[in-house]
This record gives sequence, C-alpha cells and structure tokens, in this order.
Amino acid sequence: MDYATLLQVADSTVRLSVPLLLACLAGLYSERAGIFDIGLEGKMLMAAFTSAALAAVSGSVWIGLLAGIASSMLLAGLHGLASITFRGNQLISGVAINFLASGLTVVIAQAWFEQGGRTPSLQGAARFEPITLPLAETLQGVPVFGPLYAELISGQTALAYVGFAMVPLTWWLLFRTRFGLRLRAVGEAPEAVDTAGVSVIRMRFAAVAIAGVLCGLAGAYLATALQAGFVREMTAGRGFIALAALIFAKWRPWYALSATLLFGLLQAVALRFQNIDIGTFTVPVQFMDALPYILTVVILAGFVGKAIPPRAGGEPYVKER
Amino acid sequence: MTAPAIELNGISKAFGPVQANKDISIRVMPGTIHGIIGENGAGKSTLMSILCGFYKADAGEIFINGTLTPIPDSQAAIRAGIGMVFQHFKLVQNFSVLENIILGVEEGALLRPSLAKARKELQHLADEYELRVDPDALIQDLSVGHQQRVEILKALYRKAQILILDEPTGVLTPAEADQLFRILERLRAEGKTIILITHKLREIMHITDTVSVMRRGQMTDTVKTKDTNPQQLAEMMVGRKVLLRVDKAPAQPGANVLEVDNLRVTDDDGVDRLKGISLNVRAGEILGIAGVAGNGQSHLMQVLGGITPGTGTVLLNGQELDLTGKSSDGRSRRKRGIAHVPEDRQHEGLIMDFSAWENTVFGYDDDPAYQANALLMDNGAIRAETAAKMERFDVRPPDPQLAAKNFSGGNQQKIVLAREIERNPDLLLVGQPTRGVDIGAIEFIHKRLVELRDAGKAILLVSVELEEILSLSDRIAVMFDGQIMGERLPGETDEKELGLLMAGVREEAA
Amino acid sequence: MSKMPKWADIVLIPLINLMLAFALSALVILAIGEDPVEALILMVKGSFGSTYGWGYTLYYTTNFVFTGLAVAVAFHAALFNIGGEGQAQLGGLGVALICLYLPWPHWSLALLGAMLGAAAFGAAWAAIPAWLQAKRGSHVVITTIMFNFIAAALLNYVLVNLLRPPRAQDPSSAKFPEVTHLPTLHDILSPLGISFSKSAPANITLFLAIAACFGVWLLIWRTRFGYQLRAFGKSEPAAIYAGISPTRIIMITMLISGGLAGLMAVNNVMGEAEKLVLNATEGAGFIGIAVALMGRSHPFGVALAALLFGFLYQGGAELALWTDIPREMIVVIQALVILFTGALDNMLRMPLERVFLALRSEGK
Amino acid sequence: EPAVIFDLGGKFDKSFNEAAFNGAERWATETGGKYLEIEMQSEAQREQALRRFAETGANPIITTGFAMADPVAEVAPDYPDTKFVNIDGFLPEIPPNVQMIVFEEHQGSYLVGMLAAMKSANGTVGFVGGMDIPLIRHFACGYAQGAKAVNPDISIIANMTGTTPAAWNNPVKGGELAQAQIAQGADVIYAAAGGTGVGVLQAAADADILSIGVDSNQNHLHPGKVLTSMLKRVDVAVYKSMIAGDALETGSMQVLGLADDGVGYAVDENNEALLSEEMVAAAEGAKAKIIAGELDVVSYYANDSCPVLDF
Ligand SMILES: Nc1ncnc2c1ncn2[C@@H]1O[C@H](COP(=O)(O)OP(=O)(O)OP(=O)(O)O)[C@@H](O)[C@H]1O
Ligand SMILES: Nc1ncnc2c1ncn2[C@@H]1O[C@H](COP(=O)(O)OP(=O)(O)OP(=O)(O)O)[C@@H](O)[C@H]1O
Ligand SMILES: [Mg+2]
Ligand SMILES: [Mg+2]
Repeated sequence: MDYATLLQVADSTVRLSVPLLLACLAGLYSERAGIFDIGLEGKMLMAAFTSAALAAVSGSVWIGLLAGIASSMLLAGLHGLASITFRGNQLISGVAINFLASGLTVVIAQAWFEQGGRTPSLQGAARFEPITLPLAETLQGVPVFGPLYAELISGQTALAYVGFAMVPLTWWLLFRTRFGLRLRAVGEAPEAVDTAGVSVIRMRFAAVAIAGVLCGLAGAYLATALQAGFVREMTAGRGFIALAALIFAKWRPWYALSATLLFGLLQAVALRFQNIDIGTFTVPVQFMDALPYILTVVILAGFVGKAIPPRAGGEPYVKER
Repeated sequence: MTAPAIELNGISKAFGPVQANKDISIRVMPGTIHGIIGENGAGKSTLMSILCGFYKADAGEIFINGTLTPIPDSQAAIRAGIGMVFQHFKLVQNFSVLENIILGVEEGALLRPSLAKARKELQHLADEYELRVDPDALIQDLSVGHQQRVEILKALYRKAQILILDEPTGVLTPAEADQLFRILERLRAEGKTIILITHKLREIMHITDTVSVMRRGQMTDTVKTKDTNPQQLAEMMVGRKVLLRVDKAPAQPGANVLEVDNLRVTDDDGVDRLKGISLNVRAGEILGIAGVAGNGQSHLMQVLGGITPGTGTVLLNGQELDLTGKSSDGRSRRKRGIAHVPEDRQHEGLIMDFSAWENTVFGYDDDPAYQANALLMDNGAIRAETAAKMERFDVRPPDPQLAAKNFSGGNQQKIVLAREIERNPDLLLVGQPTRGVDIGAIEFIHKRLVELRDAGKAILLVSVELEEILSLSDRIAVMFDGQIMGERLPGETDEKELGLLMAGVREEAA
Repeated sequence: MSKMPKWADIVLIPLINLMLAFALSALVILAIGEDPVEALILMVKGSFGSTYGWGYTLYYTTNFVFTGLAVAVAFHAALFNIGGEGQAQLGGLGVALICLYLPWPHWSLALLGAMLGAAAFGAAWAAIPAWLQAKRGSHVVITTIMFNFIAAALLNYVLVNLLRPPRAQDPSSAKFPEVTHLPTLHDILSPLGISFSKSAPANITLFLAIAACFGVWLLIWRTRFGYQLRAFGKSEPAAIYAGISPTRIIMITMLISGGLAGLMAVNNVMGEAEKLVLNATEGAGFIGIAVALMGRSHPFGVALAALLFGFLYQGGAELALWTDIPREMIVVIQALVILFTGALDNMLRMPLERVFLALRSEGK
Repeated sequence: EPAVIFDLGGKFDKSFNEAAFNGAERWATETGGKYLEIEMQSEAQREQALRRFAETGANPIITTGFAMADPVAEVAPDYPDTKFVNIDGFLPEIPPNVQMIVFEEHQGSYLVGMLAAMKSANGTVGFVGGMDIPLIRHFACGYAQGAKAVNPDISIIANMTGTTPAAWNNPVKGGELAQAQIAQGADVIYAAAGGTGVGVLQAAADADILSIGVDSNQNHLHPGKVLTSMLKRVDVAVYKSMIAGDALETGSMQVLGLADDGVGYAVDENNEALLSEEMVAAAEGAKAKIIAGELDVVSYYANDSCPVLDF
C-alpha cells in the first residue's frame, strides 16, 4: 500500500469516525452520570432527519443543525423523563426511543416530502462544506507532512473539527471542573451527591441533555456533512457501534477517541477492500462488518482488561421505596 | 434561657402504607449530646434523615436555634449547620478523600483552587480533632473506620454546628469507638450539638446528656441520662417489661456434631475474613458466637452454610464437608442435615415477592414430598403443609397465599424458622434470630430453639445481642478479627468480660 | 401490604398505558393529515374482516408469541434478552439446514426436525452471552445487542456465499423440498368443512405457539426449575443461600429463551417463505420485548399481546396499501407501546398508587 | 386496475424504481386511470404484497427487481386470471400468466463507457455497483468494454457496495467508495447502484469530477456534473404493460436492447455542454453497429465472466 492510499484510508477513517465519536461522547456523558443510553442510535437518526429536512427547507445548514440538535434533545428529554423522573427502566426507554425515531423519521419524511421517506438532496449552503485550513496549498509540496496536512488534517467539515475538539474539552470538563466532579459522582454514588446538597435530578438531566446535543451533532454530520440529505435508517447501527466503542473506551474521553478511530478504520477498510485476501484465505467483508461487535464482546468478557461501568449506572435513584 | 439547638414539632412521615414517623416532637439543647434509641424500624433513621433534608416530612415544623427553618433539601440542612453521618456512608468510592470532602461545596467552577483550599483546611481539622486521613487516598482503599472519619470531616468542613451520627459504632472496634467518643466530647465542649443514634445502651449511659426513646414511629419519652438506667430504657423501648433470661434446663451434650479445624476464608477482595477458626458443637448444645458485627461471624455462617468457599477441615457427624464450593452448595448442606437461618432474612432467607407457601419450601424444593410427578411440583401439598406450619409457629396472619413482604418482621422470621427447624436438622446455623423482632416473638423463637436443643440437636448461634447470647447459649465463643478470642461458659462470665474479648483484648492482657 | 390491588396492576395499568400509546399514535396520524378513525377501521377490517386477514394476523401472532415468550422467560430470571432477533435469525438457519440437507419422508417428521434445529441454533446463539453473563459478569443486554449484529453479518455471509443456489441473484437459500411444506390453516380446516383463505400463511405452527404458551406457563409456575428461576430473578443472594446455582439458572434460562426465539423460524422460514431469505425475522425479535412488557411476562398475557401486535402488523400492512400512511407507522405505535408500558410505567403507577392509598385510608 | 410493486430502495431511488414509477405515472396522467402501488421494506414482505393485490383483483401486477421473480412464480399459479409482470428477473420456467422483461444493459453501458473514456483526462474511470450480483457485473462488463474500445490502456476501478439488497440504498457507503476511486485517479464514475448512486453522484460533484447516472435520467441531479445517464427504459416497459392491460401478452421473456430503445444514454440541457460532437458521433456509430450486429458486446451472462474486467 503506498502512502497516498494510506492517506486515503486515513481520510475515510476520519470521516467515518466523526459520527461514532460524537455519539460515543454523548453516551459517555450520559452513562458517566448513571443513565445508560442505548438510544444513541435513535437520537442520531432523528437528528439526521430533522437537520436534513430543515436544511432542505430553509436552505441553511445552520438552521438544519439547530433543528437536529433540538429534535435529538427532545428525545433525550423523553429518556430523562422516563428514566430520571419516573425511574423507569433505562434500557427499555432506550429501546423505545430507537423504535420511535426509526418509525417517526420515515412517517414524517413521507408525509412532508413524499419521496419515500427521504429528504430532498441538499445543495450549497444547505450542507457543511469542507474547510481548507490555512497553508494547506502551500504545504502540499512538503514531503510526507504536506499531503498529510492537506488531505487529512485540512479539508474536513466544521462538525468534524468540533467532534475532535470535544475530546479534550470533555476530558477537561469531567476531570477539572466542578460540573465534572458532580457529574461523575452522580454516576457513582448519587446518594453522596444528594446529601451534599446537589440535585441528582438536575445533574442527570444536564448529562442527558448534553448527550442530546452531541447526538444531534452526530446525526447532523451524517445527513448534512457526510451525505447530502436523509435516507431511512441512515445511521445503520452507528449508535450501537458508538455504544460498543464506549465500552471499549471504558467510559474515558481519550480512549473514546482511539476506540472510535479504530472502529472507523474497520469501516473504512471494509469499504475499501471488500474481501481481504491474506494469503491462504480471504476475510469476508461480513466479518469486517461484525468486527466492532466481536471486539466489544471480547472486551466485555474481560479477557482484555475489564470494563467496569459507573457504579450507579442503569439504576434509577430512589430515595423512598 | 437559651433556645434549643433543634426543636422538632409534630413531624410525620409515611412511606406508602408504612407510617415511619408519627407526630414526633423533640427538643435538643445546644452543647449537649442527645441519644436516640429504639428497636429496628422504629423510625430513628427516618427522623434524622428528615432533619438533614434527605427526606421531606409530610407534616411538622423544624426550629433551629429558635427560628423556624424549613429543610426541604440537603442544601437547606447544610446551610442550617446540620451535618449527618449516615448509617450507610454516602461516599463516592472511587473518588479521593479530598474530592469527597469538596463535593457540593466547591469554590467556583474549577476544581484546582477548591482542592488546594480543602487540603489546607483538612490539615487543620486533622490537627484539631485527631482525625487523620490521607487526603489523596481513594475511599475504596480506606477501612470502615477511616471512611467514617471522612464523613465526620465532611460535616466539619461544612461548618456543621449540629452533628448527627446514625449508629456510628456498629462498624467500629471498641478502640475506634472510644476514640470516636473522645472526639464527640471535644466537639460538645466547643458548644456543638450532637445527636447519637445507637442500639447500645452502654454507649447511651456513657456519653449522652439526654436520651429519647422511639417505638413504632413515635417518640415515647425523653429523659435525662443521669436519671435513668439501662433496664428502664429497655422497657421504654419495647413497651413492656423485658425478660432477661430464658427458662431452660441444663444442657445434656452428646457426641460432636460439628468439628471445625483451622477454617479460613478469603473474600473476593482478597481480605482474610476467617483466620483459622477451630470450634466444635455437640448434640444437644447451643454454641453462641459473640462479637461486634463484621468480625467474621457472617463468613463463618456462610462457609458452613455452603454459600462461600473456604479452606480447612469441617466434620459433620465425623464426615468431612466439601469447602471448595465445587461439589457443594446450600442445597447439599441441607441434604447433609444442616439447616441455616440466615442473618439477613429479607435478602437471603426469603423471597419477599413470593407467597408464604413458596417460601416454606425455599431451598428444599427438591424434596420428593413436594413433587407431584417427575415434572411438576405439588403446589397443593405445599400449601397444605405451609398452613399447618404457620399454625404451629403462630404466624399471623396464617395465610399461605400472602406475599412474604406483607408480613411484619417478626412473622417473616417465624416463617424462616418454621422452614428450617421443622426439617429436624442435625445442626442448625442461626444468625441474628431476633433482630428487629418484638419481645413476644423473641420469647417464642427462643423457646423453639431451646426445644430443638433439647431434642438433641446441635445449634450454632450468632448474634450481636450479648444478652441473647448469654441467655441462650450453653457455651460462648467470642470472635474478633476473624479469630476465636476465647470460650466461656455463660454462668462463669459477664458482659464486661465478653466485651473485652470482643474488643480483641486477650485474657492474658486483661 | 401492597399499595395497589392486583387487578389494577395487571389489567388497569397496561390498559391505560395502551390507550395512551394509541392516543398518541392517533395524533401522529392526524398530524400527517390522515384520519385515525378511518385508519383504525381499515386496520380492523384488514386484519379481522376476512379469513385472509385472519390468516396473516395469526401468522404474525405466531411469530410474536415465540419472541415474546423468549423475552418473558428471561425477564422472570431478571435477564433482559434483547437478542431475540439474532436468535430467531439463527433459528432460521437451523431450519434451513434441516429442511435442505436432510431427506424427510413426511412433513410431520420434518417439522419435528426443524423444531429441533430452530431451537438448537437459537439456543446456541444465546449460550455465549449467557455464559459471559454467568461466568464473566458481562451485561447480557449489551452482549445480546452485539450478537444481533454479529448474527446479521453471519447470516449475510452464509446466504450470500454458502446457501445461495448457483446463478441466483437474490441472497436466499434454495426453496425447501415440497415434502417439508407445512399444512396451512386452509389445509387443516377444509377437511373440517371450514373454508379458510388458501393464500394466508398461518399454519400449523400456530398450534405449536399455543402449546409453547402452555408449556412456558407450566415451566414457570409448576416446575421446580421454574420455581428456582423465579427465585433467582427476585433475589440472587437468596438463591445462592438456597443452593440455587446462578450459573445454572442463567445458562438454562437463556438457552430456553434463545430456543423459543429460534422456534419462531419454524413459522416464518418453514411455514411461510419455505426458504431462508435475508432479514426473515423482520424485527419480530424486538417486538418480542414489547409483547413481553405488555403481557406482563405471563404466557397468557404474551399471547394476548402477540395477537394485538399481529393485528397491528397485518392492519399496518393494509394501511400502507390503501392509504398514504407508511408501514413505519406500526413501528411508531410499537415504540409508544414499549415506552408507555415499559419505560413510563411509573408515570401512571405513582398517582394511581396514591389514589388507591387514599381510597383505602378512607375505607378504614 | 393495475398495480405496481416497487422493490427495496423505493420508488424515489432516483434510479431503477423511480423509472418504473415514472412509467406508471405517465400511464395514469395519460389515461386518467388509477393504480395500486406499494414499496417493499423487507425481503419477507414480497409474497404478501403480491397476494394482497391479487386478492383485490388488481390486474396486471407489475413488479420491479429480480428479487420479485421467485415470489411471482410462487404466487402466480394461485391466481390464473391475474397477469404478472416482472422486470429484471429470471425464471427457468415462466408460468403462462407471467411476463418477464429484461434489458440488454451491457449495450447501454458500453456506450456510456465510451463516453467516459473519451472524457477522462487521467485515463482512469470508476464504476460503483450496488449489490454484487451477476446483473450488476453485467453492467460493469459492458461499461469496461466500451471504455477499453476507446482507450485500450484505460484503467477501470470497479467496486460493489455490498452483498445484500441494503446495498441499493446506502448513499453513505456509495459516497465513500466514490471518494476512494477519486483518490485513485478516477475522474468519471459510473454508478449502477440504485439509491446508493445518489451518494456516488454527490461525492463526484463535491470533488468536481464527472459521474454517470443509471436507469432514470439523473443528469438533473447535479447539472453540469453528470456526464450522462445510462437509460434503462423501465418506464417504457411499465407504461406499455399498463396500456396493454388485460391484453398483455404473457408466458414469455421479452428482451429490450438498443434496437428497441430499451437502453440508451441521456442527452439533455444539463449535459449538452459536456458532450462534444465527436463524442456523440462515436457513440452513435457504435450504437448503429451494435444494432446492425456488427459489434458484439460480450454479455457477462455468457459464461459468468468478463473478458476485460476482474471482480
Ligand atoms: N426509603 C424508605 N422507603 C420505604 N420505607 C422505608 C424507607 N426507609 C425506611 N422505611 C420504613 O420506615 C420504617 C422506619 O425505618 P427507619 O430506617 O427509620 O428505622 P430505624 O429506627 O432507623 O431502624 P434501624 O434501627 O433498623 O436502623 C421501617 O418500617 C422501614 O421499613
Ligand atoms: N418497606 C416496607 N414496604 C412495605 N410494607 C412494609 C415495609 N415495612 C413494613 N411494612 C409493612 O408494615 C407493617 C408493619 O411492619 P413492621 O415491620 O413495622 O411491623 P412491626 O409492628 O415492627 O412487627 P414485628 O415486630 O413483627 O416486626 C407490616 O404489615 C409490613 O408488611
Ligand atoms: Mg436506622
Ligand atoms: Mg418490625
């Protein structure tokens, strides 16, 4: 494989990792606060649809983005209502949200655009365009680094940069600020937070809301940056891969970056080299598709470093029985 | 006259159908230590949780230093200068001590300055009250005693003027308890007000200025400590005269039923819980195990009951038991003739959502008598048997269809006992048989245990109630830190001597 | 003392929740400019108005009974098996192999063989998550989700590369031999003089599903294993105290659960398609969750809920044919049912409990 | 009342199914008639849809996509009075009330392959297929032959989107594949991938290179960026079947090629500027030769392989 191909695979990896990363970080906030979120997929899907729909109608990707975030937050609020306010089962709520998004997006899209559950294709300002970083042209000629800078680092869309910036930001927020301390505490020992005079409910809603925003970004990225419009089920299981990445990353921001890049790479490779021939036998493309899930199961099995979820995760905070 | 530091007026609180607190009023003067006693479930913790804003009262008023102070949440309590050390600590296990201390009272949005300030302040408090803990240690690495210090430090760091401690000594060694009391005395000397909940009348007499008694959700009485005595307090607690001794004939011990040699248990965290226990129980004899909770009694019961694995040798009627857990569990122990009344009936002894009849075959469901055929259980037969058992054990109401959770604590315990005793085991393991059980039921349960002994069965009794140990046992072994400190005959010892052994003071030293 | 009478718990609350879900669905239908009343009439007519409609409704019901029972059995042991979809897909593979590669003399024997194959493959697919939960403490929810995806990839591979007949374009197996074709309700009922649509796919598996309901009921409430399973589900420490091995319960329960999910394949793969197609389960594994929740994990409730969803599915297909309401509307309804009966259950329960408490104290 | 069943991908896939939809719409507007329609959402629904329409008495029932062939064969004998049409499918034995319609896609693809090669500056052209099946290889093979005919040294990069019907509706993956081909130097990419092609065309337009649409005329999707579209007149086939109605001739397999205008390439105001006169002349020349039988475009089906392209 030559350097140019390598760069291309890397570029594809980055593009495909961004939605995984954003969704993974969304899950990280929620689960760190003790709210399991298997509804990442649904929130992403909903955001993908609303962002594409509003961008198509208004012609502005920014309006689309805001709408995407708002719709994802709406679902996040529903999850919060079910699992925080009414102490329902977080897993069941997540399952319901996934179905809700899967159904509603198509039903609404069909009624609105009558194009079989998709939105019109987005053109021009209704899409995120790649951003060329300064000096990209100038440095093109520099060996090794030049192409790397011009093709990989430069030329991504705004949301991709936001996604990567979220990693250090999340780390800083979680481990260096009061908000982060409380958020982590509420996922480990909500009663400690409660008796310390901090509202568990409010902290958890805040975390769930952040997850909503990030899923909104992830969905909008899919529909308005990676693609130019919404098609049914366009998330195609990315929410679950993000969930897998979250476990893989042991609920830590920097690990989340590596995990999503790894899973993005798997996708990119599966795209590029359908069946991979390694001498004696070929690795079928289906195996590559399943690899993120298989890896996650291996991690979950604890054969390679144990993943311990936040202690209070999945449990509603109940003071009075 | 100064206003009381705390005045509660008509506090009531219900959890669904359970009235945990009923119209409670109480006054606590500043600079005093006020004790609260009462049976399990009397509502002590609930009342204190209301005072510190954890629960919200259904009705009633709270006055702090004479002014009406509504306490809708923990924040309000902290503002009012109230700090509480809960029965179950409220700490974040994988946070450091410092992080736990500042949680909720951080200075500004960034952590660094808060942590720096807390570190300095902690140093100061440590010097002043001899409350030393490593500020950077993770809570999960600290002993229970140190975790409690962190809880106290948390309260002091928040400038609490009123400190509430809920059963603080249950988890402490006597030495640690003594140190705690020294700290409390110093705090009192500084004018702070302290409320101390405990089951130990000795502690009440030792340190409090006034004491309140709760029974069934109500405040029955408040008296000056120096005007009362343990006997009177006990009577106030249960509502009638307490029977201190059980009527029983001298034991007629037979052959060894249980022989334990060098029994060791290491728990999942790698902590040694039993460090070479050796003891024996003979037929027709009750061996009582005394000790402060957490010194290995539970592990002894569990390893004998087949729940946790251990090493060493255990002989039952001369036959060795498998301790590895590979070919044995609770069920195979039962088949060998060991019955087990667990310490925690609500989490182990019973399935709270199961009906009484389902609970009376729990652990014995493979008994051929309960099978209708090769596939199905004979539920009719089980129900009939349960009805008979409930009759014999005076379980009220005698309704086999009622779910276990709908019986009161005493009656729940009778269901467990009926199940285990009526199996006519060679050896009965029984843990805390009367915890949270009212006095009438206690008498009944004690009588049944003695009857079983008199029928020539061996009984191993674990209880944190010294009185119960003294009155029921034919021999007493005292456990401390996973070891047997010594054995005594009930007639030849007293609470004082046992107390020293329980504190780990060896006879030579004593 | 419990806070509510039993009838309120098992009848009133699910009913109100269902009403809420339907009301919201009606709002969605209104919002997209259609008439919910007309839609309902169309759905009822389409699913119950003819033996053809009944045939499809019962066909779907059969699927959902199996997947619903699968989830329900696991629920009783406090295990949340989201993997019904993957297990049912693997069950389909089992059925296909049995039907394609073994020479069967008669459909009844083939049915027995296919049941074994379906249950064995479904159970095997549940066994790994079960083992990981029992031995390594890996949360069965996450592992079963992962196994759904792995199953999809596996089936994709098998159908495209192994089972697809030469020269065929569609990734599906060859047609099963004639002898393995199961009698449909038409075949069964016409000798009795009852005319039933010839073209509807409901088949003898329906009776298998009914038998499965009864079997599960016996298993859970009448057998020793069921007793132990429920005890484990209510309290793990108590089960250990009683000498009930958690590993054993988790393994056997998940095997039964996976086996039940797998059995669904007898209906859709052997009974309907008569070959293995991609995505043969059509999400029935997930609907099992809603069915189990609605049915309060009781086989009788599961049967009723499965019928409800069978109606939704057949009615929904009719909607898509005759109106502009897309088939995805069923997914929305399904989501709302799960949401209200599963996740938002307390929203209704809390105030109702208070009402009953007040009523009772007044009664005193 | 006729009925149309669209396969996975849906009638708005801008491509194959949409062509069928356009044909049906044309019939509806011209005759004022109404027709029943449904889009498949999953593999398992095909038979139910067929039966439902047959039960209601729809006639003829037109189905699109090879995957509908087997279900049609299954259902047709149960409804001898109903006529069924399948486009793109293959049946070893055609029931008397079924009409199969297929196209000579390799011929049309040959022409657009020529155009692509003539337009390519880099000497590299791309092909993105939908589901990896003989039909799509058939497309690719014709395309490659056309390209090689113009420039024997041209390099052709061919990728398939997937192995299941989901590959017809995965624009994200289509876009990624296109980007990969662009990175390898392709400057004209032909998408024969149903709804997935939308992503391919988008990626090509984004990268400012040319693409070629398929089945329907897709030139308008990115005016000036789509070189042409390989037309497969599914619309005509559907339209004609509907017009014929009860009189529809069945029991045979109808093959539509260049000669019948069943396939071709699209020229309209969106791409006029892209096609030079000599390009059109060359394509028209080849077309005439093919029709006359002077030029033989090898079919992938002939022996399940392509002489100029490896998969
Ligand atoms: N969170 C809760 N929800 C419902 N009921 C509760 C709750 N907490 C306590 N109760 C009930 O309230 C009653 C009083 O409990 P509380 O914990 O106050 O007793 P206590 O006197 O502290 O007992 P102990 O000595 O065992 O600590 C009991 O019947 C208990 O079951
Ligand atoms: N946490 C709880 N949840 C529901 N009901 C409870 C709870 N705790 C107690 N109850 C119910 O309240 C009633 C009184 O229970 P409680 O344990 O206070 O009885 P008690 O008077 O202390 O009797 P006993 O001395 O036998 O324990 C019982 O009917 C019991 O079922
Ligand atoms: Mg208490
Ligand atoms: Mg009690």
